[in-house]
Amino acid sequence: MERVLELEIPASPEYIAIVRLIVSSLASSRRALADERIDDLKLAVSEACTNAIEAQDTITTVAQVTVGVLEDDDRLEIHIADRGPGFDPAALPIHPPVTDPDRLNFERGLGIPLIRTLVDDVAFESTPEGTTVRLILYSGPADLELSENGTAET
Amino acid sequence: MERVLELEIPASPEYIAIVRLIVSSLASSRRALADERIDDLKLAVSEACTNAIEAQDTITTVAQVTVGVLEDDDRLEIHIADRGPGFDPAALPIHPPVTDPDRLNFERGLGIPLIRTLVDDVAFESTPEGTTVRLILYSGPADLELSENGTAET
Amino acid sequence: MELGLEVDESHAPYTVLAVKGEVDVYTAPRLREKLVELVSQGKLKVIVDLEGVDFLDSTGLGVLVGGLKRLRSHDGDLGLVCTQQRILKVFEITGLTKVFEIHDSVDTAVAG
Amino acid sequence: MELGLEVDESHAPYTVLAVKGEVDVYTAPRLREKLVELVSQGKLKVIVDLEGVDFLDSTGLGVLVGGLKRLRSHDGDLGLVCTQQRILKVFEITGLTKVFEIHDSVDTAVAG
Ligand SMILES: Nc1ncnc2c1ncn2[C@@H]1O[C@H](COP(=O)(O)OP(=O)(O)O)[C@@H](O)[C@H]1O
Ligand SMILES: Nc1ncnc2c1ncn2[C@@H]1O[C@H](COP(=O)(O)OP(=O)(O)O)[C@@H](O)[C@H]1O
Repeated sequence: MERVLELEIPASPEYIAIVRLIVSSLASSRRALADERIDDLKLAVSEACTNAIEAQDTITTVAQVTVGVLEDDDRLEIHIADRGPGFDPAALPIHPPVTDPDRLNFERGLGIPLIRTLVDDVAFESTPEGTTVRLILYSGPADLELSENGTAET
Repeated sequence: MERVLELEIPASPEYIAIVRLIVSSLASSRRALADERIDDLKLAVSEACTNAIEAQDTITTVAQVTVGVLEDDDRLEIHIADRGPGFDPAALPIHPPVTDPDRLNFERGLGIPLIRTLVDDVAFESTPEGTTVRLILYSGPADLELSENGTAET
Repeated sequence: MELGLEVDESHAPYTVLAVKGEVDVYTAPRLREKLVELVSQGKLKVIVDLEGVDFLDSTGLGVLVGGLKRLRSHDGDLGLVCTQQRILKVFEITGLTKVFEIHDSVDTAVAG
Repeated sequence: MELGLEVDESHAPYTVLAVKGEVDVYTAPRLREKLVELVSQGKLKVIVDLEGVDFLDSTGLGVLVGGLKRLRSHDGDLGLVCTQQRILKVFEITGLTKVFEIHDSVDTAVAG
Protein backbone atom coordinates (compact mmCIF):
# COMPACT_ATOMS: atom_id res chain seq x y z
CA MET A 1 0.00 0.00 0.00
CA GLU A 2 1.14 3.45 -0.88
CA ARG A 3 0.98 6.22 1.68
CA VAL A 4 -0.81 9.11 0.03
CA LEU A 5 -0.77 11.59 2.84
CA GLU A 6 0.06 11.88 6.47
CA LEU A 7 -1.37 14.52 8.70
CA GLU A 8 -0.63 15.48 12.28
CA ILE A 9 -3.07 17.58 14.25
CA PRO A 10 -3.18 18.73 17.87
CA ALA A 11 -5.50 16.56 19.96
CA SER A 12 -8.21 19.19 20.04
CA PRO A 13 -11.83 19.01 18.75
CA GLU A 14 -11.55 22.10 16.55
CA TYR A 15 -9.29 20.23 14.09
CA ILE A 16 -11.70 17.43 13.28
CA ALA A 17 -13.54 19.52 10.69
CA ILE A 18 -10.36 19.96 8.68
CA VAL A 19 -9.61 16.23 8.81
CA ARG A 20 -13.10 15.56 7.42
CA LEU A 21 -12.50 18.07 4.65
CA ILE A 22 -9.13 16.60 3.73
CA VAL A 23 -10.20 12.98 3.74
CA SER A 24 -13.37 13.62 1.78
CA SER A 25 -11.74 15.74 -0.90
CA LEU A 26 -8.89 13.29 -1.27
CA ALA A 27 -11.24 10.32 -1.45
CA SER A 28 -13.46 11.97 -4.02
CA SER A 29 -10.59 13.06 -6.25
CA ARG A 30 -8.67 9.78 -6.15
CA ARG A 31 -11.20 6.98 -5.82
CA ALA A 32 -14.22 5.70 -7.68
CA LEU A 33 -16.63 6.35 -4.83
CA ALA A 34 -20.23 7.53 -4.89
CA ASP A 35 -20.98 10.76 -2.98
CA GLU A 36 -22.92 8.72 -0.46
CA ARG A 37 -19.88 6.60 0.37
CA ILE A 38 -17.77 9.74 0.74
CA ASP A 39 -20.31 10.97 3.31
CA ASP A 40 -20.07 7.62 5.12
CA LEU A 41 -16.28 7.82 5.18
CA LYS A 42 -16.42 11.41 6.44
CA LEU A 43 -18.61 10.37 9.35
CA ALA A 44 -16.48 7.32 10.20
CA VAL A 45 -13.31 9.44 10.15
CA SER A 46 -14.97 12.04 12.34
CA GLU A 47 -16.03 9.40 14.89
CA ALA A 48 -12.56 7.86 14.99
CA CYS A 49 -10.89 11.27 15.40
CA THR A 50 -13.31 12.20 18.18
CA ASN A 51 -12.37 9.01 20.03
CA ALA A 52 -8.64 9.55 19.42
CA ILE A 53 -8.80 13.10 20.74
CA GLU A 54 -10.85 12.08 23.78
CA ALA A 55 -8.42 9.23 24.52
CA GLN A 56 -5.49 11.60 24.31
CA ASP A 57 -7.30 13.93 26.70
CA THR A 58 -7.00 11.34 29.44
CA ILE A 59 -3.20 11.42 29.44
CA THR A 60 -1.10 14.32 30.58
CA THR A 61 1.63 14.44 27.93
CA VAL A 62 0.87 16.62 24.94
CA ALA A 63 0.70 14.50 21.83
CA GLN A 64 -0.58 14.79 18.31
CA VAL A 65 -3.16 12.67 16.57
CA THR A 66 -1.90 11.23 13.29
CA VAL A 67 -4.12 10.59 10.28
CA GLY A 68 -2.67 8.55 7.43
CA VAL A 69 -4.29 8.00 4.04
CA LEU A 70 -3.09 4.93 2.16
CA GLU A 71 -4.21 3.37 -1.07
CA ASP A 72 -3.89 0.36 -3.24
CA ASP A 73 -5.52 -0.72 -6.49
CA ASP A 74 -8.51 -2.13 -4.68
CA ARG A 75 -8.81 -0.10 -1.49
CA LEU A 76 -8.48 3.12 0.43
CA GLU A 77 -7.39 3.03 4.06
CA ILE A 78 -7.53 5.79 6.65
CA HIS A 79 -5.46 5.21 9.78
CA ILE A 80 -6.18 7.29 12.87
CA ALA A 81 -3.56 6.94 15.59
CA ASP A 82 -3.45 8.31 19.12
CA ARG A 83 -1.15 7.93 22.15
CA GLY A 84 -4.05 7.46 24.57
CA PRO A 85 -4.46 4.64 27.14
CA GLY A 86 -5.98 2.12 24.74
CA PHE A 87 -9.16 0.04 25.14
CA ASP A 88 -10.67 -3.31 24.28
CA PRO A 89 -13.08 -2.88 21.37
CA ALA A 90 -14.51 -6.35 22.03
CA ALA A 91 -15.53 -5.41 25.57
CA LEU A 92 -17.72 -2.38 24.90
CA PRO A 93 -21.06 -2.27 26.73
CA ILE A 94 -24.13 -3.38 24.80
CA HIS A 95 -26.95 -0.82 24.66
CA PRO A 96 -30.55 -1.64 25.48
CA PRO A 97 -32.68 -1.90 22.33
CA VAL A 98 -33.99 1.42 21.03
CA THR A 99 -37.54 0.58 22.01
CA ASP A 100 -36.55 0.24 25.66
CA PRO A 101 -37.36 3.43 27.61
CA ASP A 102 -33.91 3.11 29.19
CA ARG A 103 -32.39 3.76 25.79
CA LEU A 104 -32.60 7.47 26.51
CA ASN A 105 -30.02 7.07 29.23
CA PHE A 106 -27.35 6.40 26.63
CA GLU A 107 -26.19 9.58 24.99
CA ARG A 108 -22.88 8.01 24.10
CA GLY A 109 -21.42 4.83 22.71
CA LEU A 110 -22.81 5.29 19.22
CA GLY A 111 -19.46 6.04 17.57
CA ILE A 112 -17.96 2.58 17.11
CA PRO A 113 -21.25 0.95 16.02
CA LEU A 114 -21.57 3.73 13.43
CA ILE A 115 -18.00 3.22 12.21
CA ARG A 116 -18.62 -0.52 11.80
CA THR A 117 -21.69 0.13 9.66
CA LEU A 118 -20.23 2.92 7.55
CA VAL A 119 -16.98 1.44 6.25
CA ASP A 120 -16.32 -1.90 4.58
CA ASP A 121 -13.91 -3.00 7.26
CA VAL A 122 -12.42 -1.65 10.46
CA ALA A 123 -9.46 -2.88 12.50
CA PHE A 124 -8.42 -1.71 15.95
CA GLU A 125 -4.86 -2.07 17.18
CA SER A 126 -4.87 -0.98 20.78
CA THR A 127 -2.18 -1.15 23.46
CA PRO A 128 -1.68 0.86 26.67
CA GLU A 129 0.64 3.07 24.57
CA GLY A 130 -1.99 4.04 22.05
CA THR A 131 -4.60 3.02 19.54
CA THR A 132 -4.64 2.89 15.76
CA VAL A 133 -7.98 2.54 14.00
CA ARG A 134 -7.83 1.42 10.37
CA LEU A 135 -10.87 2.30 8.28
CA ILE A 136 -11.01 0.38 5.00
CA LEU A 137 -13.10 1.12 1.93
CA TYR A 138 -12.88 -1.21 -1.06
CA SER A 139 -12.96 0.74 -4.30
CA GLY A 140 -10.86 1.20 -7.41
CA PRO A 141 -8.91 4.34 -8.29
CA ALA A 142 -10.99 7.14 -9.83
CA ASP A 143 -9.60 6.36 -13.31
CA LEU A 144 -11.15 2.92 -13.30
CA GLU A 145 -14.55 4.43 -12.76
CA LEU A 146 -17.02 2.36 -14.77
CA SER A 147 -20.35 4.08 -14.39
CA GLU A 148 -21.37 7.70 -14.79
CA ASN A 149 -22.31 8.28 -11.18
CA GLY A 150 -19.05 7.07 -9.72
CA THR A 151 -20.46 4.00 -8.03
CA ALA A 152 -18.02 1.64 -9.71
CA GLU A 153 -16.62 -0.77 -7.18
CA THR A 154 -14.37 -3.75 -7.45
CA MET B 1 4.96 29.39 17.83
CA GLU B 2 2.48 26.60 18.01
CA ARG B 3 2.41 23.91 15.35
CA VAL B 4 -1.19 23.64 14.19
CA LEU B 5 -0.82 20.93 11.60
CA GLU B 6 1.80 18.95 9.79
CA LEU B 7 1.19 17.32 6.48
CA GLU B 8 3.30 14.95 4.41
CA ILE B 9 2.53 14.40 0.76
CA PRO B 10 4.28 12.42 -1.96
CA ALA B 11 6.40 14.67 -4.20
CA SER B 12 3.88 14.58 -7.01
CA PRO B 13 1.95 17.48 -8.66
CA GLU B 14 -1.48 15.95 -8.13
CA TYR B 15 -1.27 16.63 -4.36
CA ILE B 16 -0.80 20.38 -4.58
CA ALA B 17 -4.53 21.03 -4.94
CA ILE B 18 -5.20 19.39 -1.58
CA VAL B 19 -2.46 21.41 0.11
CA ARG B 20 -4.08 24.60 -1.23
CA LEU B 21 -7.43 23.45 0.09
CA ILE B 22 -6.06 22.59 3.52
CA VAL B 23 -4.06 25.77 3.98
CA SER B 24 -6.83 28.04 2.80
CA SER B 25 -9.55 26.45 4.90
CA LEU B 26 -7.32 26.42 7.94
CA ALA B 27 -6.27 30.03 7.41
CA SER B 28 -9.82 31.22 6.93
CA SER B 29 -11.17 29.39 9.97
CA ARG B 30 -8.37 30.38 12.35
CA ARG B 31 -7.13 33.80 11.31
CA ALA B 32 -8.57 37.26 10.82
CA LEU B 33 -7.74 37.38 7.12
CA ALA B 34 -9.68 38.91 4.23
CA ASP B 35 -10.67 36.55 1.40
CA GLU B 36 -8.21 38.30 -0.85
CA ARG B 37 -5.32 37.50 1.46
CA ILE B 38 -6.43 33.87 1.66
CA ASP B 39 -6.24 33.78 -2.15
CA ASP B 40 -2.74 35.27 -2.00
CA LEU B 41 -1.65 32.69 0.53
CA LYS B 42 -3.12 29.89 -1.56
CA LEU B 43 -1.13 31.00 -4.58
CA ALA B 44 2.10 31.43 -2.60
CA VAL B 45 1.71 27.95 -1.06
CA SER B 46 1.02 26.48 -4.47
CA GLU B 47 4.16 28.07 -5.94
CA ALA B 48 6.33 26.89 -3.06
CA CYS B 49 4.94 23.34 -3.29
CA THR B 50 5.51 23.29 -7.06
CA ASN B 51 9.16 24.22 -6.50
CA ALA B 52 9.55 21.68 -3.69
CA ILE B 53 8.13 18.89 -5.83
CA GLU B 54 10.25 19.84 -8.84
CA ALA B 55 13.36 19.99 -6.65
CA GLN B 56 12.62 16.53 -5.28
CA ASP B 57 12.19 15.28 -8.84
CA THR B 58 15.87 15.92 -9.51
CA ILE B 59 17.00 13.43 -6.85
CA THR B 60 16.59 9.70 -7.06
CA THR B 61 15.56 8.79 -3.53
CA VAL B 62 11.83 8.84 -2.91
CA ALA B 63 10.97 11.46 -0.34
CA GLN B 64 7.93 13.30 0.89
CA VAL B 65 7.28 17.01 0.90
CA THR B 66 6.33 18.33 4.33
CA VAL B 67 3.97 21.23 4.91
CA GLY B 68 3.75 22.69 8.39
CA VAL B 69 1.24 25.26 9.59
CA LEU B 70 2.31 27.24 12.66
CA GLU B 71 0.72 30.15 14.42
CA ASP B 72 1.26 32.75 17.02
CA ASP B 73 -0.82 35.67 18.29
CA ASP B 74 0.41 37.93 15.54
CA ARG B 75 1.22 35.62 12.64
CA LEU B 76 0.56 32.54 10.57
CA GLU B 77 3.51 30.65 9.08
CA ILE B 78 3.46 27.95 6.43
CA HIS B 79 6.67 25.93 6.10
CA ILE B 80 7.25 23.92 2.94
CA ALA B 81 10.20 21.53 3.16
CA ASP B 82 11.79 19.30 0.54
CA ARG B 83 14.88 17.04 0.36
CA GLY B 84 15.94 18.39 -3.04
CA PRO B 85 19.41 19.69 -3.99
CA GLY B 86 18.88 23.24 -2.69
CA PHE B 87 19.48 26.54 -4.48
CA ASP B 88 20.60 30.08 -3.87
CA PRO B 89 17.53 32.34 -3.88
CA ALA B 90 19.77 35.41 -4.12
CA ALA B 91 21.30 34.18 -7.40
CA LEU B 92 18.17 33.73 -9.49
CA PRO B 93 18.33 35.14 -13.05
CA ILE B 94 16.75 38.54 -13.61
CA HIS B 95 14.11 38.63 -16.34
CA PRO B 96 14.08 41.21 -19.12
CA PRO B 97 11.38 43.85 -18.51
CA VAL B 98 7.92 42.85 -19.74
CA THR B 99 8.03 45.40 -22.55
CA ASP B 100 11.10 43.70 -24.07
CA PRO B 101 10.12 41.34 -26.93
CA ASP B 102 12.52 38.79 -25.43
CA ARG B 103 10.20 38.58 -22.44
CA LEU B 104 8.21 35.92 -24.25
CA ASN B 105 11.17 33.58 -24.03
CA PHE B 106 10.64 33.26 -20.31
CA GLU B 107 7.81 30.91 -19.49
CA ARG B 108 9.25 30.21 -16.09
CA GLY B 109 10.85 31.94 -13.15
CA LEU B 110 7.67 33.72 -12.05
CA GLY B 111 7.12 31.66 -8.92
CA ILE B 112 9.49 33.21 -6.43
CA PRO B 113 8.77 36.82 -7.49
CA LEU B 114 5.07 36.02 -7.00
CA ILE B 115 5.68 34.51 -3.57
CA ARG B 116 7.62 37.60 -2.50
CA THR B 117 4.74 39.87 -3.52
CA LEU B 118 1.93 37.75 -2.07
CA VAL B 119 3.02 37.13 1.51
CA ASP B 120 4.22 39.56 4.16
CA ASP B 121 7.56 37.87 4.52
CA VAL B 122 9.37 34.88 3.09
CA ALA B 123 12.52 33.12 4.30
CA PHE B 124 14.49 30.44 2.43
CA GLU B 125 16.69 27.98 4.28
CA SER B 126 18.50 26.01 1.61
CA THR B 127 21.32 23.47 1.87
CA PRO B 128 22.39 20.65 -0.48
CA GLU B 129 20.24 18.38 1.70
CA GLY B 130 17.04 20.28 1.16
CA THR B 131 15.13 23.53 1.25
CA THR B 132 12.59 24.95 3.66
CA VAL B 133 10.53 27.93 2.55
CA ARG B 134 8.78 29.85 5.33
CA LEU B 135 5.80 31.93 4.22
CA ILE B 136 4.73 34.46 6.84
CA LEU B 137 1.44 36.36 7.08
CA TYR B 138 0.95 38.85 9.91
CA SER B 139 -2.58 38.68 11.27
CA GLY B 140 -4.41 38.10 14.50
CA PRO B 141 -6.42 35.01 15.38
CA ALA B 142 -9.97 34.94 13.98
CA ASP B 143 -11.45 35.76 17.41
CA LEU B 144 -9.75 39.12 17.46
CA GLU B 145 -11.48 40.04 14.23
CA LEU B 146 -12.46 43.69 14.47
CA SER B 147 -14.45 44.43 11.38
CA GLU B 148 -17.42 42.68 9.80
CA ASN B 149 -15.65 41.64 6.63
CA GLY B 150 -12.71 40.01 8.32
CA THR B 151 -10.12 42.52 7.19
CA ALA B 152 -8.89 43.24 10.68
CA GLU B 153 -5.12 43.05 10.76
CA THR B 154 -2.56 43.79 13.39
CA MET C 1 -16.51 26.99 11.99
CA GLU C 2 -19.64 28.46 13.49
CA LEU C 3 -22.79 26.59 14.42
CA GLY C 4 -25.91 28.58 13.54
CA LEU C 5 -28.63 28.42 16.20
CA GLU C 6 -31.77 30.44 15.51
CA VAL C 7 -34.83 30.42 17.74
CA ASP C 8 -38.19 31.10 16.12
CA GLU C 9 -41.15 31.71 18.45
CA SER C 10 -43.75 32.39 15.75
CA HIS C 11 -45.24 28.88 15.95
CA ALA C 12 -46.51 28.97 19.57
CA PRO C 13 -46.84 26.78 21.57
CA TYR C 14 -43.86 25.36 19.67
CA THR C 15 -40.34 26.78 19.78
CA VAL C 16 -38.41 26.09 16.60
CA LEU C 17 -34.63 25.89 16.85
CA ALA C 18 -32.99 26.00 13.41
CA VAL C 19 -29.48 24.54 13.41
CA LYS C 20 -27.04 25.43 10.63
CA GLY C 21 -23.58 24.03 9.93
CA GLU C 22 -21.66 21.01 11.16
CA VAL C 23 -22.57 19.36 14.46
CA ASP C 24 -19.58 17.51 15.88
CA VAL C 25 -17.69 17.24 19.18
CA TYR C 26 -16.42 20.80 18.70
CA THR C 27 -19.77 22.47 18.04
CA ALA C 28 -22.24 20.14 19.83
CA PRO C 29 -21.71 21.77 23.27
CA ARG C 30 -23.30 24.97 21.91
CA LEU C 31 -26.36 23.01 20.80
CA ARG C 32 -26.57 21.34 24.22
CA GLU C 33 -26.39 24.72 26.01
CA LYS C 34 -29.11 26.14 23.79
CA LEU C 35 -31.43 23.21 24.52
CA VAL C 36 -30.79 23.52 28.26
CA GLU C 37 -31.52 27.25 28.01
CA LEU C 38 -34.85 26.65 26.25
CA VAL C 39 -35.94 24.20 28.95
CA SER C 40 -34.93 26.60 31.68
CA GLN C 41 -37.02 29.30 29.96
CA GLY C 42 -40.00 26.94 30.19
CA LYS C 43 -40.05 26.19 26.47
CA LEU C 44 -41.07 22.58 26.53
CA LYS C 45 -42.36 21.94 23.02
CA VAL C 46 -39.23 22.16 20.95
CA ILE C 47 -38.77 21.43 17.26
CA VAL C 48 -35.15 21.16 16.14
CA ASP C 49 -34.91 21.98 12.44
CA LEU C 50 -31.95 20.09 10.95
CA GLU C 51 -32.47 21.18 7.32
CA GLY C 52 -29.48 23.51 7.46
CA VAL C 53 -27.15 20.89 8.96
CA ASP C 54 -24.34 19.73 6.65
CA PHE C 55 -22.90 17.16 8.99
CA LEU C 56 -24.03 15.41 12.16
CA ASP C 57 -22.08 12.82 14.09
CA SER C 58 -22.71 10.70 17.19
CA THR C 59 -21.90 13.57 19.53
CA GLY C 60 -24.70 15.53 17.87
CA LEU C 61 -27.04 12.53 18.19
CA GLY C 62 -26.12 12.28 21.85
CA VAL C 63 -27.02 15.91 22.46
CA LEU C 64 -30.39 15.44 20.77
CA VAL C 65 -31.08 12.29 22.85
CA GLY C 66 -30.09 14.24 25.97
CA GLY C 67 -32.43 17.08 24.96
CA LEU C 68 -35.33 14.71 24.39
CA LYS C 69 -34.74 13.09 27.77
CA ARG C 70 -34.59 16.44 29.54
CA LEU C 71 -37.77 17.70 27.85
CA ARG C 72 -39.71 14.49 28.53
CA SER C 73 -38.74 14.65 32.19
CA HIS C 74 -40.45 18.09 32.20
CA ASP C 75 -43.48 16.70 30.33
CA GLY C 76 -42.33 18.37 27.17
CA ASP C 77 -41.21 16.95 23.85
CA LEU C 78 -38.55 17.39 21.19
CA GLY C 79 -39.35 16.79 17.52
CA LEU C 80 -37.05 16.99 14.53
CA VAL C 81 -37.35 18.33 11.00
CA CYS C 82 -35.13 16.50 8.55
CA THR C 83 -35.45 15.47 4.91
CA GLN C 84 -31.76 15.23 3.96
CA GLN C 85 -30.88 11.66 3.18
CA ARG C 86 -27.35 11.78 4.56
CA ILE C 87 -28.54 13.13 7.91
CA LEU C 88 -31.55 10.78 8.13
CA LYS C 89 -29.19 7.90 7.49
CA VAL C 90 -27.37 8.54 10.76
CA PHE C 91 -30.66 8.28 12.67
CA GLU C 92 -31.59 5.13 10.78
CA ILE C 93 -28.32 3.27 11.39
CA THR C 94 -28.48 4.00 15.10
CA GLY C 95 -32.18 3.10 15.35
CA LEU C 96 -32.99 6.60 16.60
CA THR C 97 -35.74 7.01 14.00
CA LYS C 98 -37.75 4.95 16.49
CA VAL C 99 -36.96 7.35 19.32
CA PHE C 100 -37.55 10.70 17.61
CA GLU C 101 -40.52 12.02 15.70
CA ILE C 102 -38.99 13.17 12.43
CA HIS C 103 -41.03 15.57 10.28
CA ASP C 104 -40.75 16.72 6.67
CA SER C 105 -41.12 20.41 7.41
CA VAL C 106 -41.58 22.85 10.26
CA ASP C 107 -45.20 23.27 9.16
CA THR C 108 -46.06 19.60 9.53
CA ALA C 109 -44.09 19.46 12.80
CA VAL C 110 -46.11 22.25 14.40
CA ALA C 111 -49.37 20.94 12.93
CA GLY C 112 -48.83 17.50 14.50
CA MET D 1 -9.33 17.33 -10.27
CA GLU D 2 -10.29 17.80 -13.88
CA LEU D 3 -9.46 20.79 -16.07
CA GLY D 4 -12.37 21.72 -18.34
CA LEU D 5 -11.26 22.65 -21.89
CA GLU D 6 -14.06 23.50 -24.31
CA VAL D 7 -13.47 24.67 -27.86
CA ASP D 8 -16.10 26.93 -29.43
CA GLU D 9 -15.79 27.57 -33.19
CA SER D 10 -18.91 29.70 -33.49
CA HIS D 11 -16.98 32.99 -33.53
CA ALA D 12 -14.92 32.47 -36.72
CA PRO D 13 -12.26 33.48 -37.48
CA TYR D 14 -11.70 33.21 -33.73
CA THR D 15 -11.45 29.97 -31.81
CA VAL D 16 -12.58 30.34 -28.22
CA LEU D 17 -11.07 27.97 -25.65
CA ALA D 18 -13.01 28.06 -22.38
CA VAL D 19 -10.96 26.82 -19.43
CA LYS D 20 -12.67 25.62 -16.25
CA GLY D 21 -11.15 24.61 -12.94
CA GLU D 22 -7.74 25.02 -11.38
CA VAL D 23 -4.67 25.60 -13.55
CA ASP D 24 -1.54 24.45 -11.75
CA VAL D 25 1.53 22.29 -12.43
CA TYR D 26 -0.70 19.19 -12.44
CA THR D 27 -3.32 20.42 -14.90
CA ALA D 28 -1.35 22.96 -16.98
CA PRO D 29 0.12 20.29 -19.32
CA ARG D 30 -3.39 19.60 -20.64
CA LEU D 31 -3.86 23.29 -21.40
CA ARG D 32 -0.48 23.36 -23.17
CA GLU D 33 -1.39 20.32 -25.28
CA LYS D 34 -4.71 21.84 -26.25
CA LEU D 35 -3.03 25.09 -27.37
CA VAL D 36 -0.43 23.14 -29.40
CA GLU D 37 -3.26 21.14 -30.98
CA LEU D 38 -5.14 24.30 -31.99
CA VAL D 39 -2.03 25.74 -33.65
CA SER D 40 -1.38 22.47 -35.47
CA GLN D 41 -4.99 22.59 -36.74
CA GLY D 42 -4.24 26.01 -38.21
CA LYS D 43 -6.36 27.83 -35.64
CA LEU D 44 -4.28 30.94 -35.18
CA LYS D 45 -6.71 33.43 -33.66
CA VAL D 46 -7.29 32.01 -30.24
CA ILE D 47 -9.21 33.52 -27.34
CA VAL D 48 -8.66 31.79 -24.01
CA ASP D 49 -11.68 32.37 -21.78
CA LEU D 50 -10.55 32.31 -18.14
CA GLU D 51 -13.92 33.17 -16.59
CA GLY D 52 -14.39 29.60 -15.33
CA VAL D 53 -10.93 29.40 -13.79
CA ASP D 54 -10.87 29.20 -9.98
CA PHE D 55 -7.13 29.21 -9.59
CA LEU D 56 -4.15 30.03 -11.82
CA ASP D 57 -0.52 29.88 -10.81
CA SER D 58 2.79 30.66 -12.50
CA THR D 59 2.81 27.36 -14.36
CA GLY D 60 -0.49 28.37 -15.94
CA LEU D 61 0.90 31.81 -16.76
CA GLY D 62 3.92 30.12 -18.35
CA VAL D 63 1.69 27.98 -20.56
CA LEU D 64 -0.25 31.05 -21.71
CA VAL D 65 3.01 32.93 -22.47
CA GLY D 66 4.23 29.87 -24.39
CA GLY D 67 0.95 29.75 -26.34
CA LEU D 68 1.17 33.43 -27.21
CA LYS D 69 4.75 32.99 -28.42
CA ARG D 70 3.85 29.97 -30.54
CA LEU D 71 0.85 31.72 -32.11
CA ARG D 72 2.78 34.91 -32.83
CA SER D 73 5.52 32.89 -34.54
CA HIS D 74 2.75 31.65 -36.88
CA ASP D 75 1.41 35.19 -37.35
CA GLY D 76 -1.50 34.38 -35.08
CA ASP D 77 -2.52 35.82 -31.74
CA LEU D 78 -3.81 34.78 -28.34
CA GLY D 79 -6.21 36.98 -26.39
CA LEU D 80 -7.67 36.43 -22.96
CA VAL D 81 -11.08 36.94 -21.38
CA CYS D 82 -10.88 37.63 -17.68
CA THR D 83 -12.83 39.81 -15.26
CA GLN D 84 -12.18 37.95 -12.00
CA GLN D 85 -10.12 40.11 -9.70
CA ARG D 86 -8.13 37.29 -8.13
CA ILE D 87 -7.05 35.96 -11.52
CA LEU D 88 -6.35 39.42 -13.01
CA LYS D 89 -4.17 40.12 -10.00
CA VAL D 90 -1.72 37.37 -10.99
CA PHE D 91 -1.29 38.98 -14.42
CA GLU D 92 -0.87 42.38 -12.83
CA ILE D 93 1.80 41.37 -10.32
CA THR D 94 3.86 39.66 -13.00
CA GLY D 95 3.45 42.55 -15.46
CA LEU D 96 1.79 40.24 -17.98
CA THR D 97 -1.15 42.62 -18.40
CA LYS D 98 1.26 44.44 -20.72
CA VAL D 99 1.91 41.30 -22.74
CA PHE D 100 -1.64 39.97 -23.18
CA GLU D 101 -4.75 41.64 -24.48
CA ILE D 102 -7.27 41.01 -21.72
CA HIS D 103 -10.95 41.42 -22.60
CA ASP D 104 -14.10 41.75 -20.51
CA SER D 105 -16.10 39.16 -22.44
CA VAL D 106 -15.86 36.79 -25.38
CA ASP D 107 -18.04 39.22 -27.36
CA THR D 108 -15.66 42.13 -26.99
CA ALA D 109 -12.70 39.82 -27.61
CA VAL D 110 -14.05 38.62 -30.96
CA ALA D 111 -15.21 42.13 -31.90
CA GLY D 112 -11.72 43.58 -31.44
N1 LIG E 1 -9.00 5.53 20.43
C1 LIG E 1 -9.50 5.14 21.61
N2 LIG E 1 -8.70 5.05 22.71
C2 LIG E 1 -9.20 4.66 23.92
N3 LIG E 1 -10.49 4.33 24.11
C3 LIG E 1 -11.33 4.38 23.07
C4 LIG E 1 -10.90 4.77 21.77
N4 LIG E 1 -11.96 4.71 20.93
C5 LIG E 1 -13.01 4.30 21.68
N5 LIG E 1 -12.65 4.10 22.96
C6 LIG E 1 -13.51 3.65 24.08
O1 LIG E 1 -14.68 3.07 23.54
C7 LIG E 1 -15.84 3.73 24.03
C8 LIG E 1 -16.95 3.72 22.99
O2 LIG E 1 -16.62 4.55 21.91
P1 LIG E 1 -17.76 5.09 20.95
O3 LIG E 1 -18.58 3.93 20.49
O4 LIG E 1 -17.13 5.89 19.87
O5 LIG E 1 -18.68 6.00 21.84
P2 LIG E 1 -18.35 7.30 22.69
O6 LIG E 1 -17.06 7.86 22.18
O7 LIG E 1 -19.53 8.19 22.47
O8 LIG E 1 -18.25 6.82 24.12
C9 LIG E 1 -15.37 5.12 24.42
O9 LIG E 1 -16.18 5.71 25.40
C10 LIG E 1 -13.95 4.84 24.94
O10 LIG E 1 -14.00 4.39 26.28
N1 LIG F 1 12.75 24.30 -3.25
C1 LIG F 1 13.67 24.50 -4.23
N2 LIG F 1 14.72 23.65 -4.34
C2 LIG F 1 15.65 23.82 -5.30
N3 LIG F 1 15.59 24.80 -6.22
C3 LIG F 1 14.58 25.68 -6.17
C4 LIG F 1 13.56 25.58 -5.17
N4 LIG F 1 12.69 26.59 -5.36
C5 LIG F 1 13.12 27.28 -6.43
N5 LIG F 1 14.26 26.74 -6.93
C6 LIG F 1 15.05 27.22 -8.09
O1 LIG F 1 14.68 28.55 -8.36
C7 LIG F 1 14.22 28.67 -9.70
C8 LIG F 1 13.19 29.74 -9.81
O2 LIG F 1 11.99 29.33 -9.16
P1 LIG F 1 10.62 30.03 -9.53
O3 LIG F 1 10.81 31.50 -9.44
O4 LIG F 1 9.56 29.44 -8.68
O5 LIG F 1 10.37 29.69 -11.05
P2 LIG F 1 10.22 28.28 -11.78
O6 LIG F 1 9.91 27.25 -10.73
O7 LIG F 1 9.12 28.50 -12.74
O8 LIG F 1 11.54 28.05 -12.46
C9 LIG F 1 13.74 27.28 -10.08
O9 LIG F 1 13.79 27.08 -11.47
C10 LIG F 1 14.73 26.40 -9.33
O10 LIG F 1 15.92 26.27 -10.04
